[in-house]
Amino acid sequence: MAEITLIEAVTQALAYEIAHDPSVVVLGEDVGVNGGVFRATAGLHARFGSERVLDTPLDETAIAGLAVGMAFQGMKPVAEAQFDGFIYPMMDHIICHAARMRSRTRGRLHCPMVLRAPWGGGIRAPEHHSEAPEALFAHIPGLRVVIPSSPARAYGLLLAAIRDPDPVIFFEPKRIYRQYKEEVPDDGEALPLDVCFVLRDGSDVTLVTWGAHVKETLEAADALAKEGIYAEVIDVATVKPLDFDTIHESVQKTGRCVIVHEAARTGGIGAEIAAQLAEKAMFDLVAPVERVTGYDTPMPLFRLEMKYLPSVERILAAAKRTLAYR
Amino acid sequence: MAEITLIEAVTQALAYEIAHDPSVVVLGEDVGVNGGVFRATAGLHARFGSERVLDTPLDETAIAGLAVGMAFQGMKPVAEAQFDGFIYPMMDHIICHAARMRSRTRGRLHCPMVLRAPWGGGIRAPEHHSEAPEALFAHIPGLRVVIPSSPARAYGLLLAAIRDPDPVIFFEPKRIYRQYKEEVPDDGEALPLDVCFVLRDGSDVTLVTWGAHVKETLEAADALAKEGIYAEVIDVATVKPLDFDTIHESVQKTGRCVIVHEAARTGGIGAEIAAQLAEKAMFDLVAPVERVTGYDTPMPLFRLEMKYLPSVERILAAAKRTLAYR
Amino acid sequence: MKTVASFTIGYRQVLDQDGRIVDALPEFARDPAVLVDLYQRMSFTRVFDGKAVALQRTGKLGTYASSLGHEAAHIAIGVAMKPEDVFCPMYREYGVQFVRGVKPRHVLLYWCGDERGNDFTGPKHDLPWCVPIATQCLHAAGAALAFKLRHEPRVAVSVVGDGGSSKTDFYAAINSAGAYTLPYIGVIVNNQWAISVPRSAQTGAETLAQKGLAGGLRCVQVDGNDVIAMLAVMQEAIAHARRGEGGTVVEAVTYRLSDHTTADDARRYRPDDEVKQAWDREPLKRLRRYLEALGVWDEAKEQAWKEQCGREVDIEVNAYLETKSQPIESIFDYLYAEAPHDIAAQRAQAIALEGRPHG
Amino acid sequence: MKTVASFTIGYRQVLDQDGRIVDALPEFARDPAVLVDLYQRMSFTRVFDGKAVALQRTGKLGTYASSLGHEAAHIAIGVAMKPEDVFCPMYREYGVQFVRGVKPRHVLLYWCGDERGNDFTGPKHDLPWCVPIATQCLHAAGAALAFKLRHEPRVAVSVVGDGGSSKTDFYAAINSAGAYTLPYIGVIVNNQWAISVPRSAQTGAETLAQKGLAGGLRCVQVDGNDVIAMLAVMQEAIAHARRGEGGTVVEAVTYRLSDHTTADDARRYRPDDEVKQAWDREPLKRLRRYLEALGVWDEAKEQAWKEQCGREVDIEVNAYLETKSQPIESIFDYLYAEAPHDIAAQRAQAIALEGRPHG
Ligand SMILES: Cc1ncc(C[n+]2csc(CCOP(=O)(O)OP(=O)(O)O)c2C)c(N)n1
Ligand SMILES: Cc1ncc(C[n+]2csc(CCOP(=O)(O)OP(=O)(O)O)c2C)c(N)n1
Ligand SMILES: [Mg+2]
Ligand SMILES: [Mg+2]
Repeated sequence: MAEITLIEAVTQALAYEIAHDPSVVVLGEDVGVNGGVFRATAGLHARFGSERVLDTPLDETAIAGLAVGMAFQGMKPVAEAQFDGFIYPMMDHIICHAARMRSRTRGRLHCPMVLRAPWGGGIRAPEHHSEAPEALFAHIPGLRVVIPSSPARAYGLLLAAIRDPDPVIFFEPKRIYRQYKEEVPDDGEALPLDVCFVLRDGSDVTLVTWGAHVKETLEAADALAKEGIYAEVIDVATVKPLDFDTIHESVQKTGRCVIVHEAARTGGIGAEIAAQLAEKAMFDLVAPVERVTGYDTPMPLFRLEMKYLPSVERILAAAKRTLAYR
Repeated sequence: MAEITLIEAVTQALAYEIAHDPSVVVLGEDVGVNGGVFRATAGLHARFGSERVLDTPLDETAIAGLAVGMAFQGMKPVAEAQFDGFIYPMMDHIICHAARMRSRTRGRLHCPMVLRAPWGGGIRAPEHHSEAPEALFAHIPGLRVVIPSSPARAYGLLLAAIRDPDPVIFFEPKRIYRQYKEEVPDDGEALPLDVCFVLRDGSDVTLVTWGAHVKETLEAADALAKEGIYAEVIDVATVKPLDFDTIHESVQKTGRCVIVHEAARTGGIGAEIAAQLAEKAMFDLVAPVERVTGYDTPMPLFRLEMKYLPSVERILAAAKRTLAYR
Repeated sequence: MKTVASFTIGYRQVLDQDGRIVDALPEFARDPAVLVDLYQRMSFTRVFDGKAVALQRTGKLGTYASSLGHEAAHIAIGVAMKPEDVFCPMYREYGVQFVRGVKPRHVLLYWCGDERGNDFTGPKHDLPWCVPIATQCLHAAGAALAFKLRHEPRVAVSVVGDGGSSKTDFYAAINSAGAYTLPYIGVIVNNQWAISVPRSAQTGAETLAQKGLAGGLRCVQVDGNDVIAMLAVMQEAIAHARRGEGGTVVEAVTYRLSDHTTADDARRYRPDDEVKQAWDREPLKRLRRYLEALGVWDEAKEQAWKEQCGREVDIEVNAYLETKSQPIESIFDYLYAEAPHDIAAQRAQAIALEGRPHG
Repeated sequence: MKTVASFTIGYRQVLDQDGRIVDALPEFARDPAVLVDLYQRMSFTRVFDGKAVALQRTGKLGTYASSLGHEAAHIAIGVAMKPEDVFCPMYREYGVQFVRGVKPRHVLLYWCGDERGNDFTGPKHDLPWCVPIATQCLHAAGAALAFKLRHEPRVAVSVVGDGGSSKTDFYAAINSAGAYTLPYIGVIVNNQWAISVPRSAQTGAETLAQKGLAGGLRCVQVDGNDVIAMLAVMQEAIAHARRGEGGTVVEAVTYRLSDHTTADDARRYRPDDEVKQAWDREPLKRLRRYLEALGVWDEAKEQAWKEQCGREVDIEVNAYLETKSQPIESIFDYLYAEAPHDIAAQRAQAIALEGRPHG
């Protein structure tokens, strides 16, 4: 069994599900012959043809609206926004229809669609190609929002997303699309869509993150370990519904929590996690909660993007601030 | 000087600014001869004509995009989304352009527009007419987001919003459009866009809210006072930028905080406030933070809407939970 | 300058406002029974509509969008479609829906703020009412795409208003239908007003039908008060689509004889004269005249039919009035196929607030 | 069936691909000096473009979108406009922008990920490059609306691609321009590809120009490789708009001779043959032939001009390469006219992380 990258795991999951479920259709700009601008759909058009892998005209509103229409009629569209920054025109159909159709019709109709998008910064891409809009979707009742951080989790969570009978927003951290390879058996095994993954056990501080920043967060944990400080590292993975219990259990143990995310701080997912800590873990915490996040500015053009994104250094500094409390 | 309602204060502010600044133009669906579906622009078309008060074709994308284009060219468009639930197709232009143009061009161009929308539930309106999407905008760097809760604040904050050289989202709590009247001198005096208003002093618990729920929150404070418990009530008013200092000061005094909002709980503005409390006020708090919010479901159709919205009873119960801690 | 493309937009009318046949009668219209059926359906819709407005005025219904004046367009759409086709309405096409089996009680439930109105009788695959203007057009195009990919001989029909035809979603539906040659029919029910904004302010286009040219679709304008022409146009468009030859934009020219909704007061913006003249063109009168001329309808039949409609509507109104509000937990119970843990606690809390034990 | 509207779409070509005049020469084209100027501008753009691609290939520039093959369309737009008009580009219209006074260094700065590229020389009211496809069309329409309301005799011009012409924003701009009779010209530079998606997959419409019919605009298709026809069409459209008579959709038919951007590999999806044939139609060669036939251009002039372009471009490249990165606080300093308190602390923190004292 070959080792594969995160993006290859995405392709593998798409291929598996197209092959096994005749209602699955992939659609988006350049997903066909070209195989996607990142190659996420490479080979799928050749293998499954133009009735399963559809290039769309260049209009995100249409992609979203068509996917919603297909989903109401029993297909499982897996639509792609070519980049995170082009997802905003899709929000109306996602918020007003995809997320509500089941509830609105008391279950008569539902919307089993997935909206995939490459997500996040750090690849020196042009403007609007490096955004982290997950909080905008996590606020919307009726959606699920998923961001994998490893090839195996990308495969298992994407399968779960496609099989889920409700709409799922699936963000793929493009900075780590090809960061490393691991063995991902093509066994069709899905992962649960409602749990956080504890990537590293620790007793002194809880580091919570998702997406590409799992890398920097694990590095920070390594650095702390060298100083004899043991950080627990949690990959949230599914940011909605949020598995707060796993985070809470960890904080009950460590008494400290640092949340790391790329998106702008104000109103990011970090706010919701910190809020739940303030509601449910006040007396477990020995130190104030820390958020290490993108700044409250748009993602700058790429010359400055690495200064915008949370660095190992910033994560370490925050962890140490929490450790100053006993 | 006549007493006026909140919606009349909106009209008064629009009229004042159209009369005093030739670059101000009001545009939206039915804002012209009809005077707006809520009468917010009543009389403006007759008084200022169709070059200052423009009916638009029925397309929110166009309204937002046209407003952005006008604003770049030195006008001050005050665009209207007819209801909160129709604002989503506007998000792309607001997020990708209005909020970023100054930063993107290093100040060469900027976007002095206001986007007004009637906001919130409780008037037995049809679907999509009763939403509270403020958190979606508050997460976006470059915007200001304002929600007045009285005629005087509606007047002063709307004037400030129109005069502000950057984009402002201005949500008008439609449930209290005509709730009561007060004297609002038409003196062109703006209010600051970056402060919370302390509506009632108290020492035992801080109640934080905005928009129409100021009413229920004040009622809860009244009920508490009858029991000898003194609640401080804060109207956030400008949810972005958030004046956390005022909230913090109050919590330093009371040690308890209950946040009340209509929007769904997960990822609402309440999360950001609670998060900042968890970061900066951990040792001031004697009780866990409480959020009394809409549920994590879409706003139901109106038969159930009052059960969705935070009630005085729910606010009271939450306040009392915090008071159980000493 | 060389000409590289040329187009014409045709206008279809068979029965003029005075009840005269002014163009070739379509085959179906040679059968008076068919015409009587169309008339009766239109009449039923109007009786229902009057009753719904009355319920609203007496506080027994929320804001309601009347279909007064749109009966011909609506009934023709309903009759032209097969049950397996998908209908994607805006919010006032009760006529279409009654033909398809939706019961009036569901219309009323919806407008009294109860989601169960959307779980209506009739084709389970039809979309519910759609408030965000024109978004349903893209859903119809998506449904049509599903039919095409599954090789099903079904079509999807959406309705928008003249106002809705300005909305980007409608253009996107046209673009998609053209690009994929979809079995999609985009009907514009042009009733001349979008709340207070007149047709002339929506667009600089001479006709709304021609918007279809932007996507290479067939385009037809039709007298939307003439149920015969309207049905003929719909049948042709649907047949064309079912043959796999692509979509059509149909502009049905009619008039909104009512206020926009019961929350609106059209006298603020609309000349009385215009409304008065529009009544001369309304769809029922002309067909009744024609049927009377054919000798298949008369005042006695009219009275009997109206009474029958009244009785049927009353049964529905009563069923509606007897429908109790849903319990609060219903807002959680249909949100996801399986409720995630984060809403379970909220559900319990909501029930507890009612003082009921939760389960 | 009565015809209620009819339309034709014309195609304009003056200079064919072999450098022959095939239609009446517009007045301006009788002056060889004008044509030489157009040629030189096109040539400069191409020299710049080659240099930019080379910079990217050698790691001195980020992803870059080439303008190879689009020179005639771009230069004609630039020359037809007045400085006070507003230009709303997508991302590869350097030719237009050079005419308007934008310096190559700013193009390069932008593509190396530096916002200062958007603070370019040239008309301060022009929009910067716009990545979210077609959104600029609505901004152009909004600018045009501002001009109309202020009674200024200015026009706004946007460019989209064939792909971008599918996007809802473009339709919304057409709808707005028609509804308000705006001085707006929506140019579609149809280069046959939207990354890997061919023109044929974007729409079922015979021409892209006809999309303007959806809003009642003038519509023209033009050989976008023929700078003479293109300039004539732009001049007419702009004059029409400036007279207050409304907008035009111009479809400039051309070909993308390069990859989509330097991050793309068009060989994956595009037949070599097609590209080879497109080179026969490219815009510079035909005009050079014509100028040579007129006796106003020759190989020596060509060499001299190219060298001059090379020198000018080198100066710009050097200026670009010498431009140091902005300090991190720049991301805060232009976000609002006055920084709200919530970002002040973050600004200080960002500076502190660099070990610099903040101010
Ligand atoms: C996206 C959106 N914007 C605004 C509204 C508010 N609104 C409801 S109906 C209407 C006018 C619709 O006019 P038209 O499309 O002509 O249909 P009609 O009601 O005349 O049948 C408006 C503006 C809405 N429902 N959705
Ligand atoms: C809204 C949006 N969606 C997707 C993209 C990604 N994208 C960049 S260029 C492009 C193709 C554009 O094709 P076309 O409009 O024909 O212009 P061309 O590049 O051919 O000049 C795409 C899909 C984008 N920039 N914006
Ligand atoms: Mg209408
Ligand atoms: Mg192109």
